[in-house]
Amino acid sequence: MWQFFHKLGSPKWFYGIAGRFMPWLLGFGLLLALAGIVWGLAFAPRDYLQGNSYRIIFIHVPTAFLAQSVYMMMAVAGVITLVWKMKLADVFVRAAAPVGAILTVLALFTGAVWGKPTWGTWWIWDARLTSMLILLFLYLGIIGLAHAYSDEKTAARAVAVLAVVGVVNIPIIKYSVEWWNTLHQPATFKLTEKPTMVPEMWVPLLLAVLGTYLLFGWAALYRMQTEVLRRERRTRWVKELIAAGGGSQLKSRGA
Amino acid sequence: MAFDSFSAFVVMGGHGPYVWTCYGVFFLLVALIAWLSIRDRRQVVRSQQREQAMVSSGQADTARRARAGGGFQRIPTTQNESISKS
Amino acid sequence: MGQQESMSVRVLDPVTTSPGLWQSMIAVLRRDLRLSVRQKQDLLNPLLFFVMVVALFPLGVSPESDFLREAGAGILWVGALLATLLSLDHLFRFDYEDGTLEQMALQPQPLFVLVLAKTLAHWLVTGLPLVILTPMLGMMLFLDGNSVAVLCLTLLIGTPVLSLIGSVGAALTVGLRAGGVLLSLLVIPLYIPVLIFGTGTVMAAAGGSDVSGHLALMAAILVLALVLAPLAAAVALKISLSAS
Amino acid sequence: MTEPLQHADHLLRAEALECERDGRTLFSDLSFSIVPGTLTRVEGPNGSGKTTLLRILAGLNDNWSGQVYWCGEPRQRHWDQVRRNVLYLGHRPGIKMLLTPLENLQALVAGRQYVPDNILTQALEQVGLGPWTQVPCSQLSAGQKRRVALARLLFADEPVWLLDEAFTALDVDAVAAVERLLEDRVRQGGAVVMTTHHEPALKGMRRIRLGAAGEPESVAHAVGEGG
Repeated sequence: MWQFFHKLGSPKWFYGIAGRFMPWLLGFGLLLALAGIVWGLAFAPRDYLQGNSYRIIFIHVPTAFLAQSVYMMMAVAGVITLVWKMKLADVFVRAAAPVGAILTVLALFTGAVWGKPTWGTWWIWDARLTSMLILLFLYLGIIGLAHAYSDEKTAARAVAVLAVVGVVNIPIIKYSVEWWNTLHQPATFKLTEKPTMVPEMWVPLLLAVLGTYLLFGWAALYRMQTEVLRRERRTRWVKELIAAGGGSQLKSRGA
Repeated sequence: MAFDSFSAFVVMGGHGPYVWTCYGVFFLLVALIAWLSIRDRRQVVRSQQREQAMVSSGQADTARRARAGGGFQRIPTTQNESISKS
Repeated sequence: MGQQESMSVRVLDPVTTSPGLWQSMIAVLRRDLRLSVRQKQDLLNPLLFFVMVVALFPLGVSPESDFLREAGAGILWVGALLATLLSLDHLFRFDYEDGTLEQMALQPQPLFVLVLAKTLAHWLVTGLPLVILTPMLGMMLFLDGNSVAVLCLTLLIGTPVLSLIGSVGAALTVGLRAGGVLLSLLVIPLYIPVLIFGTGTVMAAAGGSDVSGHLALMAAILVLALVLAPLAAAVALKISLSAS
Repeated sequence: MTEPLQHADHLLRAEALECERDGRTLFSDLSFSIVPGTLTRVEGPNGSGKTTLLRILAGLNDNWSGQVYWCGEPRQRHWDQVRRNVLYLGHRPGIKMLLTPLENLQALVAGRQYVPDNILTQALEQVGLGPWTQVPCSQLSAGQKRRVALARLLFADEPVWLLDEAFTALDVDAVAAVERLLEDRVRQGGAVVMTTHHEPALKGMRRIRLGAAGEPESVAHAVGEGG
């Protein structure tokens, strides 16, 4: 176990093992996500209440789920950075933060567009959307802090602290926003909260969710590899890798 | 297929614009993530190749100067001369 | 090497040879309060800012008593939040720049205890005056006596939370030259729950319901912040110091 | 451990220190020990990591690898003891412009050591600030501010002193006086590690030499058991 942990800390080992996983993540991710989306768009039955606009669910829910999970993962990586000083953990945070922010924007955007046919307005201060908006703020704070420090190690540890503080706050934020919502609005029709969802609807949704998680895994590993190359640029193995492969091999390993 | 025809699929009972905008933006931003990631990788690799090329062609001039500690010699400029004249 | 028999230097036991937690906290508190008193402008700026922000709402939105009564609690809370935010950047910056922070980090006491003392000093010179000003501004926004009382109570519990959470943000950005704006960006999302519970409590009180539960909830948040924020801020300060 | 220190006791020992900043190695494989009754000067050109090394020894800088021992045991097990026993004076020594020299000393010492006010006043008089004890430090010259910071050395009881550019802005007489103070301290068994711009006139000084940074072969070595 300890040896495994120690090995995980070695960037070179990580670079190799990530390269082996990535094609699988990319392949299965694309397969599942596209299957879920095509199934959801074209074959899943129409919702009797919302009509076809509900088909946005097949991207809204995966992006919203993933955006929240990525933040959690970043906080876990933050704890690992602070406690064990494992380099790869902060490499992950750096690699994942922009992706998480973009996913949050996507969840917000799809939620807003979905709101138009459902509520007749682009934006509604619904608990879910408001929480997503705050999550976006948290992401932007992390990205801002990460870029403010010129020194990578400092940036990594500062971001780790912020991610952990943020994750402690997330349940409080969620609870407070929900409470605020009931205070200001009578319970309205909520997105994605459906008592009965037929299998023809939730199976493609599940596929889409799984697919996007796998795709995120690919993106995270690829970006982590880049970050590792940048940080370890002075080591012999990176120099040899770049001299030998000339970059083309590096690229093909990812895409 | 939940739709009778392709045009019904596109229109989606009037909700077409909303659904297709969402999917469009989704694929756009996913492509953006991929493009950013690949661009970053290229930049890192290229800058590294450039550095290696520089090192191998023996341009470690700045390093040598740093090693010497600097002599603090004045650098002649035309501006200085014109100031001294006026 | 010279061989002296009379080497009088000894390794010191931190417990018996240095002052305890209380004394060191009081020393930090005293120094910070003394500095605030000597730098009166810094003391006044957040208060003036608070009054001005609050005055903008009647001017910018509507002076109608109905609107102001409805929005008053929110306006005062947002004003207090912004005023606190304004003063946060100075919380550790001067100490960082003149080396005091290094000396604090090297004291035998755990750093989070000293951070707690500093945060308390910050609250005493910004948060508490804001609470004291609130009744007057509340009257100007046509809040009734009961609402003003509840509002003051929520601010009394809430402003220390603002200082505590803010101390984490200030600690994270102290090493950055232009940390002020980033600090707001980091801290505002974390302020949202306090703001929601603070204004919500006042609204509940205005609606005639019992607010003891709400206040207990806010007190719980305060306790949580008291326990966790100084720890996080101390870790963040060590990171910032490590980079300088 | 309350017996008087022996020359053989290692107060601080660094093993295989390596520090990297902004992608370049400041020093690597640096090992040395700080024993009682010695004065060590950290030497090297600008940017070679002198200040960084002192900050690592003080425990302010975390961006390094290797091991530091305190009295023979890994330092991280005895943090409170290390903090109490190591005095660090950086080039920014924590002097507040709005406080008087006396208040500054009070605040700096409050958490470390029990020192009555009359000793503090005496120390300020000793460093030539007698007439200025009640004047805000903003009205003092740079050299006088430095004297406020150095007044701590007149009563500090820490066995290890880390002094970063302690002589900056001091006049010639003051420099000589501080050098005498350090020599006395060393004779009593104190250990002093410092960086200075000028070559101090101190007998038996040890040296830790850091190479110029930016060189790929930059290696630091601890030189000689001076004396």
